[in-house]
Amino acid sequence: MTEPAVSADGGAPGGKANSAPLLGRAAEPTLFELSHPGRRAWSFRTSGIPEVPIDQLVPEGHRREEPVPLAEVSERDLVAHFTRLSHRQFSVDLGAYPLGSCTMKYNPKVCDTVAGLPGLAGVHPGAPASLTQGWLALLVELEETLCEITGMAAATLQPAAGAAGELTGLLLMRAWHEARGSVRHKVIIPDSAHGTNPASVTLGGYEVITVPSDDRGCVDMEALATVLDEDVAGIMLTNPNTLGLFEEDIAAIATAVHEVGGLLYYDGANLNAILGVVRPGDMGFDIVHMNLHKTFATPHGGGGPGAGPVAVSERLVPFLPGPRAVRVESADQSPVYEWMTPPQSIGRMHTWHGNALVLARALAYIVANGGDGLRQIAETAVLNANWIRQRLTGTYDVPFDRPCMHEVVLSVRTIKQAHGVRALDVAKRLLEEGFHAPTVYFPLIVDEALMIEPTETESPQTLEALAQSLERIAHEANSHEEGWMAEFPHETPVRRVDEARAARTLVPTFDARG
Amino acid sequence: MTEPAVSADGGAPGGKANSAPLLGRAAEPTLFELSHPGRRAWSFRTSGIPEVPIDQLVPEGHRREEPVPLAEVSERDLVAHFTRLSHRQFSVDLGAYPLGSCTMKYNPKVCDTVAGLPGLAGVHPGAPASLTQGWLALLVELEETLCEITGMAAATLQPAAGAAGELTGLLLMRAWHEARGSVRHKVIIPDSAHGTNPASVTLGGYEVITVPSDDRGCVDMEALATVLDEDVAGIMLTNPNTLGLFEEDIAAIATAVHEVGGLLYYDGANLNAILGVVRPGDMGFDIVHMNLHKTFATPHGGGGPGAGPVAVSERLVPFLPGPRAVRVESADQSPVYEWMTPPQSIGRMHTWHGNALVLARALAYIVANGGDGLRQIAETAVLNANWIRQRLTGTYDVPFDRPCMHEVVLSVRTIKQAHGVRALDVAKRLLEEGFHAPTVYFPLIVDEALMIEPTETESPQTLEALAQSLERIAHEANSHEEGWMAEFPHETPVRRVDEARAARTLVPTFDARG
Amino acid sequence: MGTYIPHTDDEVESMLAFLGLSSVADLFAVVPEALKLQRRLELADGVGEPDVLARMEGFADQNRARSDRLVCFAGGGAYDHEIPSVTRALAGRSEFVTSYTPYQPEVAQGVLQAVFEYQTMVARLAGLPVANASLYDGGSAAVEAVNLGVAASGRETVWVSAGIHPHWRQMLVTCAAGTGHRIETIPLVDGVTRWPDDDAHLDHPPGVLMVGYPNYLGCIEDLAEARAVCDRTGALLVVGADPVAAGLLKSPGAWGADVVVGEGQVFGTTLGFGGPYLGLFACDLGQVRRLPGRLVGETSDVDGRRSYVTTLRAREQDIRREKATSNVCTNQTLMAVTAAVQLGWLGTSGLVELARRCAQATRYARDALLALDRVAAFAHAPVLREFAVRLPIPAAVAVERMADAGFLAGIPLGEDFDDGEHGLLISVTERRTREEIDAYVTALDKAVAS
Amino acid sequence: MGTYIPHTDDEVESMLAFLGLSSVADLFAVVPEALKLQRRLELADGVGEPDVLARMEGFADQNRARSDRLVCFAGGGAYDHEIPSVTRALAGRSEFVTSYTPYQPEVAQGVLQAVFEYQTMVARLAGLPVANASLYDGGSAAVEAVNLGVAASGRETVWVSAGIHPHWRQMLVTCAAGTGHRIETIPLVDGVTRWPDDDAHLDHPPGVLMVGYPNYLGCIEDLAEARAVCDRTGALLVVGADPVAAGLLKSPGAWGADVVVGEGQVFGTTLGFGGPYLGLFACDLGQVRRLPGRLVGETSDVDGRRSYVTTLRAREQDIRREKATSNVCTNQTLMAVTAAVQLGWLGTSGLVELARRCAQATRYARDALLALDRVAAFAHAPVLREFAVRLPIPAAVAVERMADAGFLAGIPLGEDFDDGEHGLLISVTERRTREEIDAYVTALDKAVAS
Ligand SMILES: Cc1ncc(COP(=O)(O)O)c(C=O)c1O
Ligand SMILES: Cc1ncc(COP(=O)(O)O)c(C=O)c1O
Repeated sequence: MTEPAVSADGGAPGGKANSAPLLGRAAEPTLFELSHPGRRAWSFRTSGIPEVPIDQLVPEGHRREEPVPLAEVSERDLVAHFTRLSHRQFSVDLGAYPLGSCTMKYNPKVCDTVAGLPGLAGVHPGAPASLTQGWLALLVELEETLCEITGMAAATLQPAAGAAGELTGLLLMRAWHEARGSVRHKVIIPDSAHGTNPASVTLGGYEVITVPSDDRGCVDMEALATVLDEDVAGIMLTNPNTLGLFEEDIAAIATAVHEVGGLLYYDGANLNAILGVVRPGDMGFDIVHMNLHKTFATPHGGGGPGAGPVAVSERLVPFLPGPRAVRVESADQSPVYEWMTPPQSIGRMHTWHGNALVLARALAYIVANGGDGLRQIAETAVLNANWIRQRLTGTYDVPFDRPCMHEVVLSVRTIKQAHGVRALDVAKRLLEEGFHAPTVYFPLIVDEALMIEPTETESPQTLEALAQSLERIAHEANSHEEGWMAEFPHETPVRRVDEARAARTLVPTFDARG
Repeated sequence: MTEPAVSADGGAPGGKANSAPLLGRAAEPTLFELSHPGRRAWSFRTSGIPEVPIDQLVPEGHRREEPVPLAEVSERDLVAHFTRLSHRQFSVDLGAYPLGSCTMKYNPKVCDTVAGLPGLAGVHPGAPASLTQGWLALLVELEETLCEITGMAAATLQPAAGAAGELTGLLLMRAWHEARGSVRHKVIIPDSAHGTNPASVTLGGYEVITVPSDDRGCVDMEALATVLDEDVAGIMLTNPNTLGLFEEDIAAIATAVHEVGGLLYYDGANLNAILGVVRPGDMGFDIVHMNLHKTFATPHGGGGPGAGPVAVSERLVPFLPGPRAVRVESADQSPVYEWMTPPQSIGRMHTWHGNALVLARALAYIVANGGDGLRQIAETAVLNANWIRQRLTGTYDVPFDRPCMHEVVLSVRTIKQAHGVRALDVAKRLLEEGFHAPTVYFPLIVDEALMIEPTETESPQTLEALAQSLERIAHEANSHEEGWMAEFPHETPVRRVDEARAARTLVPTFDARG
Repeated sequence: MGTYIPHTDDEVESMLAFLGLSSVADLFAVVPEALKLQRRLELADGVGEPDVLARMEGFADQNRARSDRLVCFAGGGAYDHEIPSVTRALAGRSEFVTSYTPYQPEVAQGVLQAVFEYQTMVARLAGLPVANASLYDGGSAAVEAVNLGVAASGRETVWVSAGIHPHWRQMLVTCAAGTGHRIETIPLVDGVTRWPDDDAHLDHPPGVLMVGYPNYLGCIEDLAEARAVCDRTGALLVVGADPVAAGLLKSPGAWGADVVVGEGQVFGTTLGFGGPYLGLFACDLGQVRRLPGRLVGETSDVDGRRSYVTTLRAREQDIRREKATSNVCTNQTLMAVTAAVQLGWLGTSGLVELARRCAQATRYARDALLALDRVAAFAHAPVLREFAVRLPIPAAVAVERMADAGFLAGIPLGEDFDDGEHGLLISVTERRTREEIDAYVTALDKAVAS
Repeated sequence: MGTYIPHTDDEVESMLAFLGLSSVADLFAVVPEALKLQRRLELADGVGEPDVLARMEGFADQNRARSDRLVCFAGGGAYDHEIPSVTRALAGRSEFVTSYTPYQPEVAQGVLQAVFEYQTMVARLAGLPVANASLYDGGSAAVEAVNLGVAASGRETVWVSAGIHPHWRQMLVTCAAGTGHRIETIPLVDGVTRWPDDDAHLDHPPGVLMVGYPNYLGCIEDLAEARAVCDRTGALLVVGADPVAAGLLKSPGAWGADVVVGEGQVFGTTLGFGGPYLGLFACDLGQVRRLPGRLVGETSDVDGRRSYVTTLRAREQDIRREKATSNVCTNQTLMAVTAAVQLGWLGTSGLVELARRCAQATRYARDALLALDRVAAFAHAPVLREFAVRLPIPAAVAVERMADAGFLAGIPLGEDFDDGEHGLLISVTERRTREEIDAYVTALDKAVAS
């Protein structure tokens, strides 16, 4: 037979398990390299439909001459490929993932079952309300639940992630001002804010006004006063903020913003810290987005999907996107659900009704935990973060040395000054300890930041192991020559990757390879 | 807080991902080491049942004082533990698994779906036939299909694996002879037979008479003639035999055995080689077991479950175990299914109806492939094995240098003589190449055997990669000093394990640890 | 209640002691008392997994339009295509499901490589050199395409064909409230876009043209004409493409599209009541620095091993903040991985076969329906796997009646289209058999009779 | 047809060429022509996955006794216990599913460690020091226990309580045809075994006693008495234990059992029409060299790392061949892994809670049923999660009628028991609610009325 081509990485291409990490760390070929002309995995239903010649099906000129070249593999090789790829991937299910701001908590498996129920997963989104009462009821119940949790009046479930929620909120802000005949141009955000906030503000058609943080890590009230005026449409805050600190002056901020006619927007990325303890609505916020994929344990899926519902106070309800599922009473008093578009709706933020199966997961999670369970989540998340903070005080810098909420921002500054070891080095070294790294270099206002969010699902034993690893790393930084730490990791599927080269010589597809 | 105990392997116990192989090769703690008193994962349905005091429930004296100590872990740690364990395990889904005699072919995922159908998986085995018509119909269809494939008259689906099938077959043999008033004591098996064959013969109450293989790897006809007499109840053969060779004299063997009043038993472990090409019934066999987990692609599950139906010729049908599902005609002519126990049944070989969900998987696989597809499986399996044989001739010894069927037995004898490298060393070295090892040291009649069964689901590219690896290993054996190869593997989750110590100092449970 | 918190009471106490606190409430000392919720959340008590499932199954049970109860002839941007067991099994592997954005490439090569392969396949489908790692859904991809197009062309006027999904068009208008873009709808005539033919002296020449391929009514648009309008006006051509159509139709890139967007649900993602879905986005290399969302690129590690990493991060909001071209952070990676698996399963020949079977089934159903006395064509342009008919009764009524006959009959066109009240959009995928179609035709004939 | 063979025609041809053959048929030249099948197999043509599923769903649909259609009150050795999503997810991981017996421990630590943990948990449940890696099912474990007991005692007579599952007893008799063991059934009196009290001068003193705990009728046997008989006669005590009962009852080991066998389906395995199930087997260290099936032991690798490996292989048939104590090769490892996960999920407190809930539900149901005029107790010994009642009509008829009311009412005792025709064995697990039980009682009252 013709010798099969030898793949780029050496060795014959094909089903060789040369990448199962338990068997060495050779690269996994791409699906395109595993491909062989004429091979296939697909099969379809026998339809019995009489067929017409292809030229009667597709108008000449539109018909493509060559099929789109995809990979051609057997089901067996397809399975091997993606199974091996999965073995090159860290995940919550493999170990602790203290990635600050991302709330990488354990995702209960029962929610996977929920998302796979044929009566939820098999429903076409264009079917009328009369045929999808279960889904509408589910959405209404979730909306009501989220309103109770946030202290708001109503919510839209359309936004597909936090950032989409932010934009939704800003468009609501704009619509509200416009409806009152007020034209405003500025939205205030603190310098510690997540990057999506300023980006969303811009997409909302506003100018970003940044207020600095004070030395306690909170909004600088004096600086805020200087930027507050009648041109301010509102302020976007997350509380606890991205330093994991509670903005204690939130009531004063709310009053000040409301006094100039502005609205308060709550970035709910950190809602996990305050469930059942304090509610954005009670703090004075007008608009709240939630990251259901964070707080309500719907898995992050390697970067999504998420869900970013936006809840609002009474006065903003008429502007919510539509259609919204609502409960109406039927003749026989059993509830009936309908789609309703609010009178002054800003319009539509999702092709359909939002990331519905993610919403179903979140509701299942809330039902499992119940009201008190949610509060216990917040308590335990905060307990875990403070334990880590206290435990590592002295080992790493603690830029803002006060009780934190659900996450803590440490800094590698002192170690860096003494030994040249950076936050990035600590992160990479920690990978080899068997943990995912914390978020690094965020928030921007902390030098060499390590942002640790243990979440409530990690046990004290896991925290202890994490703390020991971080102590060991600090010790190593102090006891090895410069550069030693920069060699890590050694044992991961690949070692440090050349990010600069990726950007310089862009290879965004297999076809762009040199 | 109290410092958590430090685990046996160093480091704090708990959710640390210290065993995800992509992150190093530290051991995974046992579930018992991850345990913490009071932790839990379970939850049950809310039943609303009024309860009575526990001492009214369980008679004094029978009640245990202390609960059975199991592990106490959170769902999160449970998931992390078993997910990490799964990353320490090779599998067909990760790569080629040319384990001779075991037919480790790709297991189509659709069969997993079939085994999970609520209408199959959720059926109680004690429900009457009237409420389980679907299952009975499925069993009847599978039985008929297997009979067509083997050329037999009827089958029992009860045996849970090949060995259970063997015993069933021997008990059938015994019952048949007894019914004819004939008392016999001996069963003949070739020296190349799988170990279950002699063990089953013993359990069947017979004496094992071993016939040697001739220099072509087949039953030595002369030797057979010398042991054949009226005390022989039958002969057990697999064809192709465990050398992967077709017993060409099978017709003569059948005649000879039948002439002395014996029966022929077919060990179906190697049925994959002959599907649709030649049938045991047509070769003269009276009893046939099949390993559905091999030939019909139901996954091996880390060591089981399997399914070992036994098909028989007409004269043995009255002896089959019962109950058997049978089709009867109803008043309106639509088929109705019932349980029927054959008149002279040997009895029962399974608590219920056999490994039913494995049977369902097998039927799904057969339905997918169809008759011609099954033949193509055999053709391709044989093609692959011969390609490997031819390709490696010269590199390894080929003890029986003739066309093989679905597997080929090579030998490391020459290499061992020259360089001290054993079959075991080749196997261990191959692990590090990303392949599972072939079966080694079986069949017993070949020195330093490497028994390679590629199966039909491995592509030519995979065969090429496997061949290259085996060539590389032979080359290494010839070019490195003795002992070099014995150091392999290096990169697997653990390196060579001390089997002698395991047997010497038996630690069969966590509680037996020193 | 749910049992996902591992801590025992003892452990909580010793941790509090370590912190010098005496109660859990002390952890929230920083929260002003006046703001604190002085009651328990008014939510039911937590329950165990079996009760959770029973609750959720209760909702599921109330959905008559489940594809296991009604045979699906509805499309309109969400399609009932085959999802093999293998796609579910692989995309459902927990390493993919429970990881996050690959911030640490050393331990994220699995997701990164899968996304790289996805990008490659999407780019090939589009006929363009680069595709991103996913957007939320088709509609959000359309919004991003317009944002990119306006930025690239420097012109705020956007001509959107009325053949673009009505929901996408609503999203464009909604988001334009923030960006200030001018969204102008270009009408259809007999199913295809009638572009203005005198565009020489416009006050607001378009910066972007957007057209469907096939469009919402299932009709195959003439992209050569759209390209010609772009060439004339200097606009970028954004094509909202049905990626399944690429099995039979020339790629939008081959027609000169600058940006291709689409709904990727068709590749292995369940109907799921509309989400999570998958926004496809491909563009020319010249636009790559304006590409919204994440992008994975190939590179090597310090030992020279081939590796993947998210790249051109400078576009993203975590670096550029207010100057970012998009605010997308969390996207739909798992659906991208799913699509990679599904496209791997389909492969070169499977995509062709899929499109061919859809087209055959659609042709068969359309011929049979148009042969009915009471059913008329809504448009006459050639179609692929979807078409609209005009009924003698309101389409919404027909859908209700057809449900009783066991079918989800389609999507009423509604107010977005002239005479849409009587228009029904019907999609026939490769999963429909002749028997099902015949029964559907008979049932519809009956349903519209009175 | 199925598409699991990767080879293209071209590849087959070049491989044949490499072998010097001209057709695939040549591969079978060694097979005598006269033996070859001269026609195609008479089986339907292969079909794709969707058609396969449709076929199999067709069978599934014809099963009325699906637990999603009938509420399950049937037990008799197969129980409707909770199986949480987590057990399905973990035990379903493809590394466990698609590997084989851990012949190469270096790449099989996952299965080996899981089995080691399983062995530990089964041993603890049994109250004995060692457990094997699984047998086919409860019945096959009983057969192996008898084989071991006869070998250990050197006596071929086996006393089997009539309270042992009737199917197990049938298997013992069936297999005894080969081994020549003498199986003698010891009758029950009011639900519990009445052992011969004069066994001093027997012709065939027993080598093995086997008793259920609880037994088939759900009754809790007096193991102290059974042990006393063993002590008197020199027999080994084999207990067929319901492992769920260990949540509340003393372990068989504590009563002096030499071997404990049981059905492990209760730990995470679906009803599955009776298989694959899981044979539990535990024994004393003194018997370990007679232990049937596989055994995993802890050891270390060359670097001193803790490792696991199958051990004492010398017992097995691949080494000892005709002298092996058992012929078991492929066993039920995946179910053992499943049980390890499920027992990990239950944990110490969950097992107690499970048994407690079963016992409470059973008590509630039994009281309510026995309060009915037409239903009487079948036996009066204390029970745990199962009990038998005597009906005024044949139990099989009651089961048919109850199915119409939505229940799988139980297992008719049948001919294996005196007056069994009217006896119905009813099991009430922790999954049954008060509502379900109340409805069941009402329905049964009605069903037996006429
Ligand atoms: C503080 C904060 N705000 C907003 C976001 C954006 O949310 P998403 O990623 O869901 O769009 C994030 C997510 O990383 C965040 O951490
Ligand atoms: C040739 C042969 N016979 C019999 C058997 C026994 O089959 P099982 O393991 O299913 O009991 C095997 C399995 O390995 C085998 O290879």
